[in-house]
Amino acid sequence: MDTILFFIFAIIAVVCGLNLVLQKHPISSALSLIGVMGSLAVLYLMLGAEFLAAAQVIVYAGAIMVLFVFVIMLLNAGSEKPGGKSWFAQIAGIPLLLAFIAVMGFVIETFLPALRSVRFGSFAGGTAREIGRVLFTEYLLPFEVTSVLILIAILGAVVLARKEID
Amino acid sequence: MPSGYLPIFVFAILAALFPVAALLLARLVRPSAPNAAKLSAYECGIEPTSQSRGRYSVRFFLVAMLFVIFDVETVFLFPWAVRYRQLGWFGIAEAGVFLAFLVVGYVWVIRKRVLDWS
Amino acid sequence: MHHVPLSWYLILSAILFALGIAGFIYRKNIITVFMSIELMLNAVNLSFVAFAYQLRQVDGQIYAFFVMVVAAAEAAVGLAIILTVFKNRKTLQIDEIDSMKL
Amino acid sequence: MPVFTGSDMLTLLPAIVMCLFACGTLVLDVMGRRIPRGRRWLMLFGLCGLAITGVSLWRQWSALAAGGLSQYTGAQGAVTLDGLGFFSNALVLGATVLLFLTSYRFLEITREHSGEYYSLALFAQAGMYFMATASELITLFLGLELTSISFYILVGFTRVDRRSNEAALKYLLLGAVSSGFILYGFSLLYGIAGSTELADISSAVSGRGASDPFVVVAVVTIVAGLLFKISAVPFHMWAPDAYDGAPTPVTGHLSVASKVASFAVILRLLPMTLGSVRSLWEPLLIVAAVASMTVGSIAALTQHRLKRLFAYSSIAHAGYILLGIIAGTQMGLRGVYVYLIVYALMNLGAFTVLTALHRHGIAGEDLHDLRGLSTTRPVHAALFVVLLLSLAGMPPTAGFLAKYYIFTALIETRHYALAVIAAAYVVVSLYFYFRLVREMYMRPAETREPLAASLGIRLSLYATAALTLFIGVFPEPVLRLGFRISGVGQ
Repeated sequence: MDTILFFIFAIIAVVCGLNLVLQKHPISSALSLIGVMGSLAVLYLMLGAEFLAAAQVIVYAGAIMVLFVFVIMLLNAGSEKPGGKSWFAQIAGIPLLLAFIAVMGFVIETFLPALRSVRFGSFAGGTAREIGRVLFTEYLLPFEVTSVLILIAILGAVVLARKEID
Repeated sequence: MPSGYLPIFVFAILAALFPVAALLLARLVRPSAPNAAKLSAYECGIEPTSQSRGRYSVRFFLVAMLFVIFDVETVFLFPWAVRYRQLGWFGIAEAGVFLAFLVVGYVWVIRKRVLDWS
Repeated sequence: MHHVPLSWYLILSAILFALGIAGFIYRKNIITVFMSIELMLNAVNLSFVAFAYQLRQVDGQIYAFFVMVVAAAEAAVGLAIILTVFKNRKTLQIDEIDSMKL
Repeated sequence: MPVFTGSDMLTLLPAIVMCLFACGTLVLDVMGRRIPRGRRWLMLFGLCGLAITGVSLWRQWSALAAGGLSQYTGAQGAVTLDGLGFFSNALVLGATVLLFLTSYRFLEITREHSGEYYSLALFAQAGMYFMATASELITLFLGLELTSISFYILVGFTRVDRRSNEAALKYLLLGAVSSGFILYGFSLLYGIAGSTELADISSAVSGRGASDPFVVVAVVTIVAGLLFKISAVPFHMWAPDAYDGAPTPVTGHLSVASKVASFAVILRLLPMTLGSVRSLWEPLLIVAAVASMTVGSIAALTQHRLKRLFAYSSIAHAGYILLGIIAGTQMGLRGVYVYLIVYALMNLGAFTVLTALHRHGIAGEDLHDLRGLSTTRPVHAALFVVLLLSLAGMPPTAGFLAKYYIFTALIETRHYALAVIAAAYVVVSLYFYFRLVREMYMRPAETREPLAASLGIRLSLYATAALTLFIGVFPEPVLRLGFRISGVGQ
């Protein structure tokens, strides 16, 4: 069961990721990215991160991607025009990326021998309660820094996008 | 697999199956007689005068952006809410500082009249 | 094989990261390029969560939360920048945005 | 339940002050619309915040000295106070003060004056505080992002200017990718060490050794991301565009403050934390240093836009500073510190001159805008020459001293080839700095429009030029202070 679920959602994630890269129209890319995020949420759940899985759907798929889709509609962005990339990227790009994946796969398989196997439900540390315990005691400073980061994002978006209003 | 997720799993499968089944069933049952008049906007308000894909005002973006920001903030407050008894006054202070920054941002946004639509 | 080894999750994370890089390099619509970056951050999150499972710690999941906030902030600011660029140039093609080339 | 103690408070005090004043600036901006000459108050309020930040930094330092400690870790192990942090924060603080002083006039001319500008600069400074002092990866990353995002906005601050938009866009896209790389490396380090504390990572990595491929991947991705932040070749593509398009005072700040803080991160992560796998990152830094000096010096030869020229020059300077880290000895480390001080001074001074060139209706961003400066503004021209001599590394200015330290460290550690290459590019750089002097002294003026002037601009120009000369002639007092703050000994 675990294996089947993993493969279903891993394949969805990879196919959607590929689709994101291959699609010409930004809106198709955005929808593929939502697919990746949704399947990652399921994978998080299987790794015992249930609150994170919910947050992934709420924040990433539900808010950040809405913003992306919104901007794509706002700008009425059309399909990409084809055009030449540098010869280096054309020739070396894909083999380099495949090499990166192969090297990472080899490194991960070979040099982390003591890895656990994943069983859904064997680790239940990711509840909202548990997150709350650790977040509000050990990660107090990063938590507060986060709110500053959010404030800057508000500032930035308003400062940059507001020109039409004045 | 923890049993708590079983209903969710069943629900997810049902949710995926339902629209497929409904569409298939409707296709099987309904009669098919295509007619050009059926495609016009009959008694559905005025005829559209411009393309539906026109550009929107940037204010929509700003509202959407504020939604993202406050959405993120809510996600952080949720674990605080389920534990706030254990965290006590210290936790309230923590969340207070967190919210204070956002209130400053919110006040600033309102005073800058970003949300004014007039 | 009954259970999935954790290494597969890490490899999936590496694949998604590489796809993000590929999108960044090959795509020319700014918004798609930006989405590729989001994909990279998602890949990193998966590896944080996978390591958290390995270590039986909740900490890795919390890092993923912080990355999420950073992604949200970056997206808000980044899309605002894209809006201003579009307003001044009326294009989203990355190679047409080159008024600074000599 | 762990509680937030007084000593935690002390470790975070400067950042708290900065954030409070940043919020205060925002509130003052929207509430104080009716105050006459309100904008001046915004700047003064910001300067006030910087002064209090300075006092709180000094309080930290004296508290540490009183306890006889060389470092103190607080806030649940997230922040460490030590020499490196104090050094970087003091330098960044100085840079922000000069940013405020030089920006006022510039913002008035470009009609972009608002509280957000000062607020963002303060938030960026808070981010740099965490970059310099974080002893844990997540705090470090959040500091990095706080700084970067503030700078993305500041670079794009002049919204109507197409160059400014594009600069922000390029900086943002490449900056976000580099953050992704750094973060990927961090996630691997977390997997290796099971913790994000730098101390744990240090021992876990030295346990696994440099031959462990996992460590290799982590180090390579992190180094690549960090080289981007200091705009070293081959990750420099963003710098010329971002520098050129950003508002001039922001360019100066970006080239100094963010670079100083990024070097603090590099020093903390590479030699201090990953010192046991030096054989992994040293070759990467050598390649980056040589490439940066080459590309920076040679590309600067053909630039006619001033800010692009300075972008390439600062790429070359990043290469020289990396040499000090490569040498790795006490001398090399001192070289890095001296170079950072001197680089901050001379670059800020040079960008003050560029800011003054920006007048009503004159962008002042091209080489020929300098023409005839020696006759229209002889004092400005003379001081600019001093700064340029220093940038080229000529005695009797401070730039010579900085290069002297770096070269001595290289020769001590038998990096003869690197020393020769570095010396060759000093000669090349002389030529492109000389082009500026030629424009000022040998070409007639094209316009009689006076330079933008304000007390702030004058102050910052005089201060930087005077200090550059002073350090060049009497290096002792300033260097002694620098070494004492950074704790690298005499």
